[in-house]
Amino acid sequence: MHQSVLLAAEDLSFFGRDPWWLVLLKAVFCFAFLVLTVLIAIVWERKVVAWMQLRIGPNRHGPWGMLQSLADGVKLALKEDLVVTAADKVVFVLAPIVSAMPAFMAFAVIPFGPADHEISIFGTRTTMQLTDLPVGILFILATASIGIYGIVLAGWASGSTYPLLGGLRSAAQMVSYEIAMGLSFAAVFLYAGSMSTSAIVDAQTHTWFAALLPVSFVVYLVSMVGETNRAPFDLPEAEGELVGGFNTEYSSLKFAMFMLAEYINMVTVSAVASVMFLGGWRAPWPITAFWAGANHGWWPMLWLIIKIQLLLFVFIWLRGTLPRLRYDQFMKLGWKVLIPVSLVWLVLVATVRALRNEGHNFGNVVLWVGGAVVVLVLLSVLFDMLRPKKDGAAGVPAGPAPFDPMAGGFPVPPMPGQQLPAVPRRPSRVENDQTTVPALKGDDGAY
Amino acid sequence: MSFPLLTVTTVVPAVGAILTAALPPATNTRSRDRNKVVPLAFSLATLVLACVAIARFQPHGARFQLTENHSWISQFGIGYSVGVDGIAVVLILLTTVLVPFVMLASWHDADPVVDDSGTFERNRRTQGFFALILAVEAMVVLSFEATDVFLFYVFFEAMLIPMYFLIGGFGDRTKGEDAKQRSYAAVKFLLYNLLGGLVMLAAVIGLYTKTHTFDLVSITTSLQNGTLHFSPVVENALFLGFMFAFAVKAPLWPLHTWLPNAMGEATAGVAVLITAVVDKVGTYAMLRFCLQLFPQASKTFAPAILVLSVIGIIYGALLAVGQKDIKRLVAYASISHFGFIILGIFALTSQGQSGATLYMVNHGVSTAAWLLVAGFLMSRRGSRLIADYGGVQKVAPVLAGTFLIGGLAILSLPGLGPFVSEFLVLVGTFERYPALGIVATAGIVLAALYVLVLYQRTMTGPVKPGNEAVGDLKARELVVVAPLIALLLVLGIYPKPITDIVNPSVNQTLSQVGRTDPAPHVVNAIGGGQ
Amino acid sequence: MNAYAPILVLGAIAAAFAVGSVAMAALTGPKRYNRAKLDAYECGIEPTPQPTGGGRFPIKYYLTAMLFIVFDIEIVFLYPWAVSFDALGIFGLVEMVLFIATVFVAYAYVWRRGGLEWD
Amino acid sequence: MTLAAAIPPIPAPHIEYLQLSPMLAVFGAALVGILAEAFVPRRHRYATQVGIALAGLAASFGLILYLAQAGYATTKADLAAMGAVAVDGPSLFLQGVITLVAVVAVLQFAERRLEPRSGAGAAVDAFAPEAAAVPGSDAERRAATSGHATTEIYPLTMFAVGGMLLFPAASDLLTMFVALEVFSLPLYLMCALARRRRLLSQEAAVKYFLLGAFSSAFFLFGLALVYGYAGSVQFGQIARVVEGTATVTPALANTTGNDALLLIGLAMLGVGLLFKVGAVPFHMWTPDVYQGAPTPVTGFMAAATKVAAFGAMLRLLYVAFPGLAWDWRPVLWGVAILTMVAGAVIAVTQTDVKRLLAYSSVAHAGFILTGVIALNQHGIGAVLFYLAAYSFVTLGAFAVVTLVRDADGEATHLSRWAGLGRRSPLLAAVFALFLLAFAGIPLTSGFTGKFAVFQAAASGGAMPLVIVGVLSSAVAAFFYIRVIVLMFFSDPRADGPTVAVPSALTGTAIALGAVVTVVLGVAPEYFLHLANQASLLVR
Amino acid sequence: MNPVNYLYLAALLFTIGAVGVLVRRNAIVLFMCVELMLNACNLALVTFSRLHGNLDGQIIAFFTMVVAAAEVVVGLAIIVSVFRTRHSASVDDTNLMKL
Repeated sequence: MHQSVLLAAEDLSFFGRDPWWLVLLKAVFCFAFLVLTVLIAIVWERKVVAWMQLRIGPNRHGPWGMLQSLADGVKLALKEDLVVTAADKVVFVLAPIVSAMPAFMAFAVIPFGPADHEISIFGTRTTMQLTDLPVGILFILATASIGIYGIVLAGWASGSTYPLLGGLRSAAQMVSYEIAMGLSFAAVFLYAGSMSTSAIVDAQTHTWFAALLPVSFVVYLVSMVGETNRAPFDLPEAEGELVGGFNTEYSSLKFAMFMLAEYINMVTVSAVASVMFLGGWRAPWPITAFWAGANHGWWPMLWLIIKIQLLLFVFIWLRGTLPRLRYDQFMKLGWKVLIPVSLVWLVLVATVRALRNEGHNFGNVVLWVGGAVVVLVLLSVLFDMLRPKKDGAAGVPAGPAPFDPMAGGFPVPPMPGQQLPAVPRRPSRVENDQTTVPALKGDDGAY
Repeated sequence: MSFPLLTVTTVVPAVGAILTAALPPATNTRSRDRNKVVPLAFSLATLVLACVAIARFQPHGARFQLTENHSWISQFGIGYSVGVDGIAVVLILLTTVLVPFVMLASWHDADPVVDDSGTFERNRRTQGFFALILAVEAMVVLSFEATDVFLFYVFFEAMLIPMYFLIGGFGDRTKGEDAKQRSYAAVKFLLYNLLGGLVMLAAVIGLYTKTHTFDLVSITTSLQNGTLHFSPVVENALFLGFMFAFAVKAPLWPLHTWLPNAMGEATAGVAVLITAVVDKVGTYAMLRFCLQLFPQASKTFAPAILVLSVIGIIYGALLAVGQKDIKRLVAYASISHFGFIILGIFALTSQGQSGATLYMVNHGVSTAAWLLVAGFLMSRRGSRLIADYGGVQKVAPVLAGTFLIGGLAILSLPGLGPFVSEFLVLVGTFERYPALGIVATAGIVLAALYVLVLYQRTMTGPVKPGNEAVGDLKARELVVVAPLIALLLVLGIYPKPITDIVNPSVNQTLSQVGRTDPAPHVVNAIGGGQ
Repeated sequence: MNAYAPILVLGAIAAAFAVGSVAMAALTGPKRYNRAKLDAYECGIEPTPQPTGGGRFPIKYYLTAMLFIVFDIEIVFLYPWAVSFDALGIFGLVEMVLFIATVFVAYAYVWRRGGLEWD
Repeated sequence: MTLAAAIPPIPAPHIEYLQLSPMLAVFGAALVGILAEAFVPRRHRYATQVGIALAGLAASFGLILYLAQAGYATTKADLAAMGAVAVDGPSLFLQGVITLVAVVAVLQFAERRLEPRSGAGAAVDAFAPEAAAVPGSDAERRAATSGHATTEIYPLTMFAVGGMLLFPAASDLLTMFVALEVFSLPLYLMCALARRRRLLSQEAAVKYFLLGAFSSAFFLFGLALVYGYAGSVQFGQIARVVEGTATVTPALANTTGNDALLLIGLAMLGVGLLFKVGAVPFHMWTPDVYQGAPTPVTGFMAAATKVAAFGAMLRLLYVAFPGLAWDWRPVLWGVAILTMVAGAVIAVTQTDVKRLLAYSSVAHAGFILTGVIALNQHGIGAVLFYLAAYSFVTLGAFAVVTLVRDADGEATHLSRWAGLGRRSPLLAAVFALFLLAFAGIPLTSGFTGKFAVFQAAASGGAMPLVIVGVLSSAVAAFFYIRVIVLMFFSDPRADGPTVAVPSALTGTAIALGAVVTVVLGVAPEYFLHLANQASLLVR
Repeated sequence: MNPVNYLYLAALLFTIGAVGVLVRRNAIVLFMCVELMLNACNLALVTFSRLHGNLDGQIIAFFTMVVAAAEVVVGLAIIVSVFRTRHSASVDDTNLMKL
C-alpha cells in the first residue's frame, strides 16, 4: 500500500505471513483468552466488591464460588427468550450480535509479545500477536464505535421508552468520551510516529508513555471508564432512572451478549491502555534491571496479562468506591474538562517536540512553553474574575421561569426554584375540623 | 470646435423636461399656469434653435452637416455622432413646430383637480405631462440627428418610456374601465414597439459583428468603396431586423394594431404627438438606415413592402370609413397615410422619396390640425363617438370650418400641403409600379369618403341634443389652429423651399441605393403640378 | 497471507459464537406465552406507545452528535499529522496549531452559548 | 524516538499569503465575529458584529485593489498556494464585485428600522430573534419581546463571502468543491433565519439544503471521475491531459483512454455548477428559496452566488476543458436556450414579487450563459461586466422589496403593490428603474450587459442564441412592464401596504443600486474597459 | 482483486443514493441518501488514487469527509428545526411555498 510505503514508520514485515492453521490457532486463542478473562473478571469483581462492602460474595458454586459466572451463563441460557411486541424484530435480534462481535475483533491487534519471531509453535516461528496493521489503533477505535451501534440499535429497536433513552445516553456518552480518548492517542502517535500497536510498544523501549505523557494517560484512563459505561459513569443502565437502560427489554443469552460485550470492552481498553502507555508486554523497570530475559520467550504475555488484570482491578475498585455521576456532571467532565485539556496538552507536546527536532535545548523549551502556559492560565483566570458574572449569555429573564410540567413535550420535574402547581383537591377532614372547632369553642366561651 | 447646435437642440428640451418635473406642485391658478408656461417656453426655444439649424443648413453642401463626433463606448465602436441632412433637418423642424402646438392644444388636459373648496390636488401631474412631452421631443430630435446606429437605436427605444406614460397616465380622467382600457393601450404600445426594438437589437448586434463600428457614415462609405460587403443572407436578415422595428413604429400593415388603441385612448394632443411626431421616426429610419445600410436588401424586399403599404392604404381607409370613434377614425386614416409614405420611400424614385419626405411633414401638420380641432370638439362634449355629434356647425361655425379645412387637407385637396406630396408619391410609384399606383389612388377616394362622411355626420344636419352647449373655438384654440392651417396652405402652394432642402439628400440616398430615375427630374414635376 | 485476514478469522469466530448463542437461547429457553410479558416494560404502568422508528427525545442528543462529528473530523486530521509529525517540521506544527485554534473558536462559541450544558 | 531520522522530511509547501490575503481577511473577520458572538455581551453584539464585518470586507476590498494595482490582474497573474488558487484578472474582478455586493448586503442585514420595535423597545432586524426556538413557542415569544437578534448572521455572511471569493479563483477541482461548500452551507442556514413567516423560511432552507447537497454530490462524483481520467484535479494538468500534451504515466495510461470518465465527469461537474447558477433544468429551488429566505439574504444570494458561480464556471470551462468545447458547447446551447425561455415564460405567471424576481434571475442566468458559450475573450469580459451590473440591480430590487410592508411583514404579493406609484412615486420609480434594467432597456446597466454578452456570443458564432435571447427578453420585458403598470396605473388599495422609511443603511443600498444601474447604462466605457482588461484567465 | 470493481461499486452506491433522493420523502432519509452519494464519491476517489498510484485521491477523500461532516451538522440543524416545528420530517409536508 502506498500509505505504508510513504509513511515507512513501522516494520510490519513479520505480520500476515503465518500459515492458515497458525492464524486459526491464534484467533481461537484470542477468543478463548477474552472469554476466560471475562469469566474470571466477573467473579473477581463480585468478590472484590463484596469484600469492599464487608460481604462474602459468591461462595456457592465451586470452590470459593469460582464457577459463579459459569452458573450465571447457564442460568441465562435457560431463561425464556422474550421479544416484546413493540420491538423491531430483526434489529432487536441483531443488536446483541452487533455489540458483541466487534468487541472480540478489537483484540486482534493487541501484541502479547515482541514483533519478531520470538516463539515457535509446532516448529513455526511466529510473533505473539494475531496480526498488526499500520492503522492498528484506528482499527480498535473503529470496532469500538461499531459496538456503539449495537447499543443504540438495542435501545431503538426495543420500542420502549427506557431502552430508547438508555441507548441514546450511552451513545452520547460514548461519543463524548471517544473524542477525549482519540485526542489523548494523538499525543502518543506523535511520539511513536506510528499507529501500529507493535510499533507503539516498540517506541516505549526506554520510557513508558505513561511517564512521558502523563496528562494523556490520565485523560485516557478517565475516558476509558466512560467509554465502557462503567461505574461511576454507568448512566445508561442507571437503575434509578432507566431501569436497565438499553438492555431493559432483553433477556436470556441476548442479555448475556451485552454483558459479555461490556466486560470484553473493559478487557480491551485495559489492553489498549497498557499497550499505549504502560509499555505493553514489556516487563516493568526493576525486573528488566536484573533479568534480561524478561522480555523474551513467552514471558511478555505474562506482563501484559498482569497489567490488564491490574487495570481491571481499577475498574472494580472504582465501582466499589465511587457513586454514580449525574448526567450533566458527567457530560460537563467530558466536554469541558477532558477535551480542552487534551487539546492544549497535545499542542504543548507538539510544540516541545517540534522545537526539540529543530535542535533546541530541551530544558529551555520546557521552560518557555511552560511559562507561556502559566501566563495563559493566569490571564484566563484574570478574565474569569473580571468579566461580569451572569451576563446575558443565556438571555433568560432573571428569576426562575414559571414551571411548565410538559416543557419540551415531556413530563418534567420542577427545577430548583420552581414549585409544583397546587393540585386542586377537597380540603381533608382534619382541616374541616380545624375550621369548625373554634366556633364550638366560642360557644363554650359563652357559657 | 464649432458651436454644438444639434446637441443643444436636444439638450434644451431635455433640460426643460427636468426643470419642469422639478417645479413644485401647483397650489393656485398662477402656479398652475407657471407650471405650463415654463415647458412651453422651452419648446419654443427649441423651435428657435431648429430654425437656426435649418438656416445654417446648405442644401447642396456636404452629406451631413452640423456634425459632431465623440466617442462614447469605444469597446463597441459606439460614438455620439450627430449630423443632419435635408430630410432630417426638415423633420426636426416639423417636430419642433408641432410640439408647442400640442402643448397649447392640451393646455388643460393635465390640470390638477380642484375640489369645491378651491384647493388644488397636490401632485405633479401637470408638470409630469409637459415634462414628458418635452422628453419625447428631445429624444425624437436626437434620433433624427443621430448618425450613429447605436445612438439612434438607444433613443428610438428610450422614447417609448415617456410615450408610454403619456398614453397610459393621462387622457380622460375617468377611472375604472376607461383607465383599464388606457393602460391596456399603453402596454400594447410599449410591447409592440419593445418587441420591434428588441428584434432590431439583434440586428444591431449582428451589424456590429460585421462592421465593428456603428458610425453610419463610415459604414456607408466602406459599403460604397467595397471594403465592406454583406453576404445576401446576412444583409437580408439584418434588413428585416431593422425593418421590423421601423414597420412597427411607423405602423405598416399588419403591424399597425397598436396605433388605434393608443390614439383612441390618448388625449388628442398626445395622439398628435404619436402620429405626427413619434411615428415619423419610423418612416425616417427606413429612409435613413434601411436604405443606406442595406441597399441590395432594400431592392430585394421593396416589392413586398410596397404591396404591404398599399394594403395598408386601402385597409386603413376602409376601416376609417367604418369607425364610430373619431380618434380611432383618425388613427386608421393615419395608417392609410403611412402607407403612402412607405410607398413613396420604397418606390425608390426621387419623386417618390422627396414626396414621402414632404408627406411626412404634411401629414404631420394636417393630422395635427384635424385631430386637434376634433380634440377641442370632444373636450367640449366629453365624448368620442361620432354618433353623439350632429349639426355642430350651427352652434360652432369656426370650429366646423377649421375642422373642414383640416379634413380637406387630409384628403389632400389640391392647394393644400398633402396634395403635393401625395401627387409626388403617386408619380414616383407610377414610374415603376403602375399597378400599385392605381390601387393606391383608390386610397384617395376612400379618404374623401371618410373625411366627408365624418364632417357630414358631425357638423351638418340638425343640432343633436347635447350639442347645443358646444361653444366655438376660444382664443387659445384659435392660436393653435390658425398657424397650422396657414402652414398647410403655404406647403400646398409653395413647397419649393422644403423640396430644395430635401431633394439633394434624396438623390444622395438613391445614388447609394444605386437606383436612378427613369423619369425627368423632380422640380419640373412640381412645376407641372402648379 | 494478507495482514487483514486474521482479523476476519477472529471476526468469523466471534460471529459464530454470538449468532450461535443467540440462536441457542431460542431453543434452550422455555416458551410460556403471556401478553403482559411481551409489553414494553415501564415499571408496571401502561407503557406509553412508541411511534415506529423510536419516539422523540431531547434535542440535546442531536447537538451532541453534531459536536462529536466536528471534533471527530478534527481528529481525522490530527492522526496523520501526528504520525508524520517529525517529517513535517515547524510548518506542520504551525498549520495544525492554526487548525486547532480555528476549531477552538467554534468550541468557545458553543461553550459560551450553553451548547455543552446538560441541565 | 529515532523516527525523525527514519523519515525523509516532507518539504513544506509555499503559500503566497499576499495573493490570498483578500480571502484570509474575510475569513479572519468571520472567526473574530464568532469570538465576538461568544464573548461580547448581547447588547453590544450588533454594533460589534456589523463593525467587524464591514471592516473585514473593507480590508479585503482594499487588498484586492492593491493586488490589481500591483499588476496581479495582468502581468503578475499566477497560480498561488501550489496551484490551488488562481490570482488573475477574472478572480480579482469578481472578488471585487463580490466584496462590494457583500458590503451592500451587510448594510441591508444591519437595517433595523423596518421591523416594529420589540416589547423591550429594542430595534430589531429582519432575522429570527432566536433561530433555535420553535416558531410560535413561548421561548420565541420571550426572545422576541426581549429584543434578541441572531447576530450570527454576520459571521455566517463572512464565511459565505470567503467561500465566494475563493470559488471563482479556485484553480483545482478540490479547492473549487471546498469553496462551493464553504459558501453554500452558511447560505442554507441564513435562509432559515427569517423573523416573519419562519415556517416558510425554514422550509426554504430545507429545500435549498437538500437540493444543494444533492447537486454538490454530483459535483463531487464528477470531480472523482475527472480525477480518474486525468490523474490530477489541477485545471492546467487536466487541460493538458485532455489535449494529450501531458506526459502520460503508465499508471494513467489505462484510464486516460477512457473518454466516458471524462465526459460523464464533466457533465456531473456541470450539473453542480448549473444548479448553483439556477439554470434550467436545475432551477426548481430558486423560486421557493428566494421567496422563503429573508429578503436581504435573498438579495445577497441572488447577487453574490451568481457572480461566484459563473466565475467558477468560466474558469472550469475555459481553463480546464477548452479541449472539449465541441462536447460541452452544444449542451450549454440547449441549457441556455431553455433557461432564457423557461425563465421568461414562467415568470409571466408569477403573482409574488420575490418569485417573479427569482424567475427573472433564472432568465438572466440564461443570458449570462450565452456570454459563457461565446468561448472567447470578449465572452469573459462581457460575462464579468454583466455580473457586476446584474448583481447591483438585484440587490437594489430586493432592497426595495423589503420596504413595502404591511401588518405581517413584507407585502410581496403583486396585487398588494397596486398603485404603489401613487403612494410613493420615488420608490416606485426606483423599482421601475431596476425592472427596466432587468428588461434590458437602453441607458440602463442591464442593456449594456445584455449587449455585451450578445455581441460576444454573436462574434463567437452563436447568432441563433442571440436571437432567442432577444426574443425571450422581449417576453421578459412583458412581465416587468406588467409590474410597472400595476404600480403606476392601477388604483392603490385602501388596505394597501405602507412604504417603510428605511434608515441610511438600506437607503444606501438602494441608492447605490440605482446609481450603478444608471452609470453602467450611460457611461459604461470605463467599466467595460476594466472588465476586458481583466478577462485573461491564467492557467 | 481488480480495483475497477470498486469503481462499479462506487457508481452503484452513487446511483442508489441519487435514486433514493429522488423517490424517498423523509427529509432525514433524503439526507442519508446524499451522504451515501458522498461516500460513493470517496470510494471512487480512493480507488482512482490506487489506480494512479498517487495520493491525491485519498487526500481529496479526507476533505470530502470534512465537507460531509459539515453538511451533516448544518443539515441536521435545519431539518431538526423544521421537524420540531411541524412534527414531521416529510418533505411533502413542506408545502407552504405553493402560494
